[in-house]
Parts: sequence; structure tokens; C-alpha cells
Amino acid sequence: MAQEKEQPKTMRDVLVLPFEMALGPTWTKFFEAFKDEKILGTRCSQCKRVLLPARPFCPRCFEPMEEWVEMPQEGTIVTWSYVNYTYFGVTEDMIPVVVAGVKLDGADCSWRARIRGFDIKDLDLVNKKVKVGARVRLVWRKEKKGNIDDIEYWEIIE
Amino acid sequence: MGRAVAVIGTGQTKHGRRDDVCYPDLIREAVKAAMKDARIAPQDIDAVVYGSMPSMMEGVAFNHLYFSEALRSLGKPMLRSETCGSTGQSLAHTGYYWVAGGMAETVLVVGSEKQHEGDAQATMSTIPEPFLHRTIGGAPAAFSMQAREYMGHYKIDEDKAREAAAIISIDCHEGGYLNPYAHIKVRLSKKEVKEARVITYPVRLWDVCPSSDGACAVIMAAEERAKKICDRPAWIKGIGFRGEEYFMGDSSKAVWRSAIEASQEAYKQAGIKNPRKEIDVAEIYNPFTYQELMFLECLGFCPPGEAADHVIKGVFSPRGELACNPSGGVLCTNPIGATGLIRLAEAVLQVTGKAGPHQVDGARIAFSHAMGGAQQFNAVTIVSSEL
Amino acid sequence: MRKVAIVEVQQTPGSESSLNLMEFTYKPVKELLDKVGMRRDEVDTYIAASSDVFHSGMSCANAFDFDAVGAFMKPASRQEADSMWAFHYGCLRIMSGHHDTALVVGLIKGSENADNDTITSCFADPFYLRPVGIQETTAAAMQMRVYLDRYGITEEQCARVVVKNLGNALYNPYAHIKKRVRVEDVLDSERICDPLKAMECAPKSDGVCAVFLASEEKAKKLTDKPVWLKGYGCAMDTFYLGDRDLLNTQLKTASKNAYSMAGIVDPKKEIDVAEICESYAYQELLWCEQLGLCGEGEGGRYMESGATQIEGPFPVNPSGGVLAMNPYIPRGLYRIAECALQIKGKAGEHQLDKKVKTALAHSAYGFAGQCHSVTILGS
Amino acid sequence: MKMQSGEFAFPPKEYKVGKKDTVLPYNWALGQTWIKFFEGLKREVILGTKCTGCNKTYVPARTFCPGCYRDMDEWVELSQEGSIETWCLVNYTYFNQIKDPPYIIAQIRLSGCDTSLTHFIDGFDMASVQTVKETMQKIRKVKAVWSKEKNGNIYDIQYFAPL
Repeated sequence: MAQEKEQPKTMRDVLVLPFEMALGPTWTKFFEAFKDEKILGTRCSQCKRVLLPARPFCPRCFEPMEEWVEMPQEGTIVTWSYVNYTYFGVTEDMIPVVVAGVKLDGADCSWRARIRGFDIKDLDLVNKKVKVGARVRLVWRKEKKGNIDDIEYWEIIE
Repeated sequence: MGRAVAVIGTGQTKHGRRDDVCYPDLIREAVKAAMKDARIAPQDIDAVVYGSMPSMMEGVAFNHLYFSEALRSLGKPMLRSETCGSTGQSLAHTGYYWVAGGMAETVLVVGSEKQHEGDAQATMSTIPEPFLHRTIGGAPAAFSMQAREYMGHYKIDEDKAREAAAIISIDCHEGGYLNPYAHIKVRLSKKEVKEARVITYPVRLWDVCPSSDGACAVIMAAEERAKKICDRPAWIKGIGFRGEEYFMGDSSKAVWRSAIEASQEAYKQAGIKNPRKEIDVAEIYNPFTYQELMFLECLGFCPPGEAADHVIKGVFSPRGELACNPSGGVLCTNPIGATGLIRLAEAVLQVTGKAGPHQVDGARIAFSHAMGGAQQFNAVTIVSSEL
Repeated sequence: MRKVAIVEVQQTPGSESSLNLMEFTYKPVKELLDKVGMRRDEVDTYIAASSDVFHSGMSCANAFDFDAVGAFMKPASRQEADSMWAFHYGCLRIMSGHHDTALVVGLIKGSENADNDTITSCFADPFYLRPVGIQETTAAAMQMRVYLDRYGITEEQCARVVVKNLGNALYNPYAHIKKRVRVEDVLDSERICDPLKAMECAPKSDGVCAVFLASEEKAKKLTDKPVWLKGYGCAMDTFYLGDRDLLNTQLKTASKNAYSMAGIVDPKKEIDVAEICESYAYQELLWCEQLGLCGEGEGGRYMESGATQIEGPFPVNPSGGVLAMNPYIPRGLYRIAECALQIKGKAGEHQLDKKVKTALAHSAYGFAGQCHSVTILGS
Repeated sequence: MKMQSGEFAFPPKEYKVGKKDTVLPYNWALGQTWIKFFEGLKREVILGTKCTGCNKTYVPARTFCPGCYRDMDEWVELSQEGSIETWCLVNYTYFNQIKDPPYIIAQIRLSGCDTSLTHFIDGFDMASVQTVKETMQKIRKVKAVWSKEKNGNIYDIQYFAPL
């Protein structure tokens, strides 16, 4: 491939575009509840599914989701992955990471979560502990800001 | 159902790292090749369809404006479709509707990507909504999670899945080795594949597609025109597109409904009852080997949970019952915005007998596919040598 | 080729919204479906128009938009471009006979993005036009100067466009800028990019516009006042400004094609109203010329004659146009929605007091109007 | 900023928002044509290409003719003088702006060329819009002014100055 030969001429630059996004009533309420260590989902009046994070409407029934449900903070791993590589914006100190899909008890969908609470640099240990079907529990950060980082990590329930 | 639409020419660039040309010139390379293949001139084209991944991948927004000359769109109407990874197939669908709808006789459809000009994973990390997600890992993480969800769902033994994935990798890389346009050119042993560096466990180096620069152009024409100017047209027999929720956890990615329904719609239009028997070649969007297992089932090529066994039996190998990705597939070449369209172009090459070294003998009906979004979208196009 | 009709339209008012982009998009789509009396899953196909750079920081815009657009498990696609292209694509899908109903949605929250100038500078190539500072405003200012110099168009004539359009906007509930201005106000406003003044440049707005399309048979079942697609034309120009005569745009080609498809010979006589995309005041005059509504170089006098006033013989931008409401991506659909409402006689306070049988919707984007689309609608 | 100030400003947001910068790195391939064009600028030479089909001379140099779609491999050295076709005076700020205002961007038609070059006009006082307009009206011809230090990009031409 070409990159083995000497590099043809290129021009480098880094582009920055600022954005400011409204969280809106649904996700504002969802995040404010973090401050009281609460996870809120919403239930669809038609299909009765409970979705996480809370939704303004049901993507399938297309009806507003107005019924709020407080969720248990334990769940089951439906899938997971071990991320151990860097790219622009991701530095060595940020990896490795165990990303998982966790189905909270009583939810009809799974939710992205980060598994920690043991030495995740040890892949064999990770493979022993992290399994599809394994139980996990949410661990809150001490001081909360009302954003996704209030969830420090999820720990495996032995 | 509208007018019959045929693909009368295809063109691809040499895919790989293409720092030797600026982006517009890369695109023109594919456009010229397609016009040569279709034996038509720029003035014969009524309309242009273009697409790529988020254009900020290469740092030029609305890049169809920048590529106006390269696409030879001066004075012509254009549409600019984009549906993430499935963009290439969505482009084909746009061109198809334009001709079928009777608003154009001949349409030029072009997809491209120049991944080495940007950072693909960094760009893809801007797909998730930044405040509800703390994503890391980009596409590889997302797709290896899908792989594990699939294996977990059917309780597929990890070693068996690993064996099947290795076979897919070896077959694809062999195809890529033969395909003159392919990016990755290596012949691999099972050992090399199974012991390669871990990217996002269980996915290893040779289970993952490369980042490629490349463009693909396809020229479509209405029935009469196609019959007049093309001796071996490939007729579009069926198309399908389905998408699901933005939040990945909302629906199963192991039994992937959008893939099932998109292909079923295309089969219905094409009158295909038994895909594995009736289809001769399939170009599946397989950026990750493990994912192909799930696709083989969702696309109806084998019963749920049995993909690994069939792959190990060689059912989907180049000389198997249904040859999958003889071109080397996405695993060997992935200029994302072009990738889905390359699947169609390769399907066309197969049914028109133009595939050369990786031609599947006597191919008459070929299947092409792409997926994209936050594991959301699936798109399918079926072509045949007969109207 | 099958006939295509607009059944209903739904717009959001242009004032800034505190809703999240997902909620913001969902509301008008839901309202439109309720108006038409259809469930989400009963609609055959969905086309969205949204942009990766005008999208609150999220790439692959359609991934996020998909739920709110209502397209779950439906044949769907998306235009990364002006929403008039999405409208065209929606029409094609119905013309093809594959689908009988289509819902087209254009969306943006301008209040969440950087300045339009910051973003449109990303349209420029990295080697040449970007480093020399070309974006839509600087390109427009240069186009405006040629216009003033070649034909002796006056800055006052351009300013009158702002006065007229913001005046019309006062009566349009869907307009963003609600402010009565005088010619002096415009002329005295900051010369941000001479000859362009601050008030001659469109703002950036939040907006979602949804349009419901149907085939002939279906439309007749769904509404007693279908608005028919009569003609469509679109044409691209070259990218580099230096290759073009900035006063000889592809709008001529686009409108010619739209007129011939609609069988229109004399647009001035056969069309009752036009909604055109004047992101910069002078463009309304220039586009009127290129649309063949007046001779070349006569845009200024045409304006002064009062022809384009809301009560004039050929009203242009009764909605207030883009100067009063500029949701960058949906603005093309907003033009179509306004035309449809005028034809249906449902425009409300700014409804023209004459029978509107044929309307023209125009959309343009890119440097100095690199791309033009024209849609002709009729009763 | 333009719309952030004056009549059409957005009020400060009183609802919960998330702020984020999208930061992305790029490494754009110039390709042979741009490389040769910029090498020319390094030598203080402005190169164009001529189409054998329509006989048009394009600046900056192109790989192919936008009209004829043919390859253009006939290179021509262009005059460094030209006339101003149109211009604008940028007098406001926006995020990611290329330099501090005020500055003039213009279309410059180099003698003997069929397309015009987009670049800066500079070399005189730009304090007031009025004086700039008067100066610009007097200008008949402009000439390229070269940067001392050349990096093989469009800035190797510093600006065009009145003759």
C-alpha cells in the first residue's frame, strides 16, 4: 500500500466547531433525578414498554411518553466489549474500558454502561468476571452535577 | 411499479491510501471509469446522485458543492443522500427512484470516502448524542458488542464462532487478493487470523475492515434506453430499506429486525422465495467477520443460530452454494460512503460476467447490502441479468 | 409519471425553542399525522432533510433524527442538503409507484449551532477558498457588488426588500424576526461586509417543517384541497466563484426546466405568488430577474414598482421570506409550505386577497447560489 | 458576532443546555495539480492550465476542465497583474475567522486569464468604510505582493496591492 512509500504532500489542520444543545424537559428531568441518585425511565401508554434513558415519545407507537417510572439500579449484562485502543480524542490514560449493554430490572431495553471496580487492565480477569447474563449494580459518584458522569461506573455483583 | 431500471455501467477507483490525489480527482477517477464502462459521455447524463459519510469526516461540509465539477453536475439536478454506513445503498435507491419515477432517463450515482484525510473513529464518536452517552471505542466497540450479543443470544460456543469468523476472514482476504480494486492484499493462514492482535475482544485485527480512500460510480438508465445502449445491463429487481431506534439498546441486534425486513421487502419485489437457492452471489456489508454470521441468518441465507455451522461447512465460501463477498467485501475495502455502492457495483459485475479474477461462474442473480447508523439501518438491492 | 399532491403541511414558529432537537422534531411531525388522520406506521415512506454540520454537534444526523421523524421500520432516506431536495425525493418515490404516501421533514435548531458563516466556511475547499475567507456572506457581498455596479441597482432598492419582507412577517405566525423596520434602519445598520449590511442578512432560526405527500387517488381520499406538484427544476453551478459570471446563475436553468414541466410559458402571468430564498436582501431582486419575472438589471425597478408587495400583482415572499425566518436546512420546505397554504387559502392573516391557483417555491444554497431548486405548485 | 449582536440576537438561554466542541483533525491530500500550483507560488509564479477543448485558461490550475471534463495538462504562467471584478470589505467577526477584520476579499481577473482568482486586496489604510470605498474606486489594476517566507500554500501570495 501507498503509505509504505514516502508520503505524498498533504495539508494538516484541526477544526473546532462549538455547539450548545438544549437538553429539553425530558432529559433535564432525567438528569436532575441523578442528584437524588434516582434513575427514571418512561412507560409507553400503548405498548407499555419502559425505556431508558427517559423518552419524550415512543419511537414505535409515536405517542408521548408521559408516565415516569423509577428504575431499580441493578441489572443484567446483555453484551459487552473490551476497548483497548486509542484514536484522536482518546488517550492512553482513558483505556482500557469495558463497555456493556445492561438491561435494568423492569426495563424493556438495555442501556450503555461502563464496568469497573476491579483491575480491568487484566483481560483474563475481565473475561472471568464479565459475562453475558452477569448481574451488575450502579455506583454513584460522591458529588453530583446532574449529568451522565454522576454515574461513576457499574460493578459486578459476585 | 414504475419503469424498469438497469445499471448500465460501474466504475471504481483503486481503493487504499490515496494521498496521491486530491478528493475531487479521486471522485472523477470513478466517474470516468463508469462512463467508459457504460460507453456514454457526460452530456448523456440527466441527473447526479452523490453521497458520503458525514462530510466532516474529511472536513468539507456539503461536499457535493465542492465536487460539483468532478461529478460533472454543471447545469444538472442533484440529490445528496446520506444514511451513515448504508449511504452507498441509499444512493443506489435514490438513483433507482429517480429513473423509475420517470424524471430522468440516465442517472449518475456516486459514493466516496477519503478516510485518510480525517479520523474515522473520532468522527463516528460524534454520532451518539454527547450528553446521554459516554461512548468510547467508535465502531469497533459497537460492532464487537453486537457480535457478543449475537453469540450470547444463541449460546454459540466461542471457539466455534471464532473458527467460523476465521474462515470468513480467510475467504474474504483471498477474494480481496484477487480483486484488482481491493485495498487489503494479503493471504492469511487460520493461525494468523486467530492469533492476531485484539482490537476489541473478541474482535482481532483480521476480523476488522481497513480505513480506505476510494470512490464508486454507477450509471442507471430506464428500460428503453438501457436496451438501446447497453448489451449487458443488470436489472434492479428489488430494493429494501429499514431502520430502527436511535438508542441501540431499544431493539435486539442479534435478531436484527431491520436487516430481516429490509431483505424480505427486496425478496418480495424480486419474487425470491428461497434466497440461498435462488441467489448466486451475495455482497454483504461485513466490516467485522463476526457480524457476517448474524447477517447470514437475518438475510435469510440460513436458519437462526446456524450460521457458524454453515460457514464451517463452506456453504458461503467462494465455491460454496451461495458465494458471499467474492470481492473480498468490506473486510478488505471500506471507503465508507462508497462501500454500500461498491457492494452493488460488485453484484452488477457478477451478473454481467465482468468480475474477472473473482467472477462466480454463471452468476445470474446477485444480492447487495449495507448497514449503518447507530446499528440502525439496513438496505438491500438485488440485481439480475434478466429483466 | 404519477401525479403527486401535498395533503397537509406543518411548520414550527421560528422563535428559539428550549425543546431538545428530538422533542422539537417530534411535535410537528405528530401534529401533521394527526391533521391528516394517519398513524405513523400507516405512512408508506419517510424522507428527512438534516445536516451533519447544522445539527447540534451530532454527525450522521439521520441516526438521531430517525425516531422523531417517525420512520421506525419504514422505507426511508435522508437528504444531507436543502430540504427542497428531500421534497423532490419524496415526490419521486410516489411517482415511481412504489409508495402512495410520503412524509418529508426538514429540521434544524440554529440556536444550537455556530454562526452560519462559521459553518458555511466549511463548505469551502481547504486549499484555496477557505484560507482566503470565503463563506456564504463574503461570497454574497461580492455578488451584490457586481449586481450594484453592472446594473446601477441602488442600496436603497435592496433595503426595501428587508422592509417589505419583515413587514409581511408581522402577519406570519411562523416567522422568527418580528420587527417593523424602515429603509433608513436597514441602510444605517452595521456595514458588516460592505456592501452588505447586518439587516440585509438572514438570521439563523430554529425550525422544523413537515409536508405530507400522496398519490392522486390517495390524496383525493385524504383532503378536499390537494395541492399538486406541477413542475420541478434544479441545477448546480461550478464551485469556484472565479469560474462564474455571478449574475448569470443556474437559477435560469432550474426555472426553465420547472416551467417547461409545468407547461408555463409566461411565469409573470401564469404564476400568482412566489416564495423565494433571499438569504441576503439583494438576492430577492436578482432571483426575480433570473426567474424571468422581470428583465436583467430591472430587479430594482421591479421592486420599486410595488409589483412584489403582498397586495401587488406578483407578491414575493408574503411569509416574510428567509430574511424573517432562516432555519438553514428546512427553509426550502418552509417556502413550499407557505405556497401550499396560500393555494389552500389557509395562510391566515397574510393570506393574499386574490385566488391563488399557481405558486412558485424557490430554494438556493452554496456560495452566491451555487445550487438552485424551483418547485411549481398548483390547485 | 453578526447575529449574536444587534436586533436579531438570541437571548441568554435560561434552560439546561449541554455545551460541546466538535474537534476533528484533518490531513488533506493536495494531489499533483495543487502541488505543482503551490510549488509555482514558492517560485513567485502564478500557474494556470489551458483546456485544449474550449481554449479557456483557468486559475488556479485544474486537473480537468470543468466544462469539457477533459484533462488539462497544458500549463501556462500567468500575469501577476489584473483588474478587480468585485470585492467585499469584511468588517465583523465570527468564530473560526481566518484573520482579524477589517480585510478585503476580491475576485481578481489576471490579464489573459478566463477565470478570476479569489484573494485579498491590501496595502492601504482600511480605517473607515468610506475611505476604503474611495480608494477602491480609484484602483484600476492590482499586482501580487509575495510573502517573504513561503510555505507552498495560497498565503505565499500575501495579497494584491494597487498599482
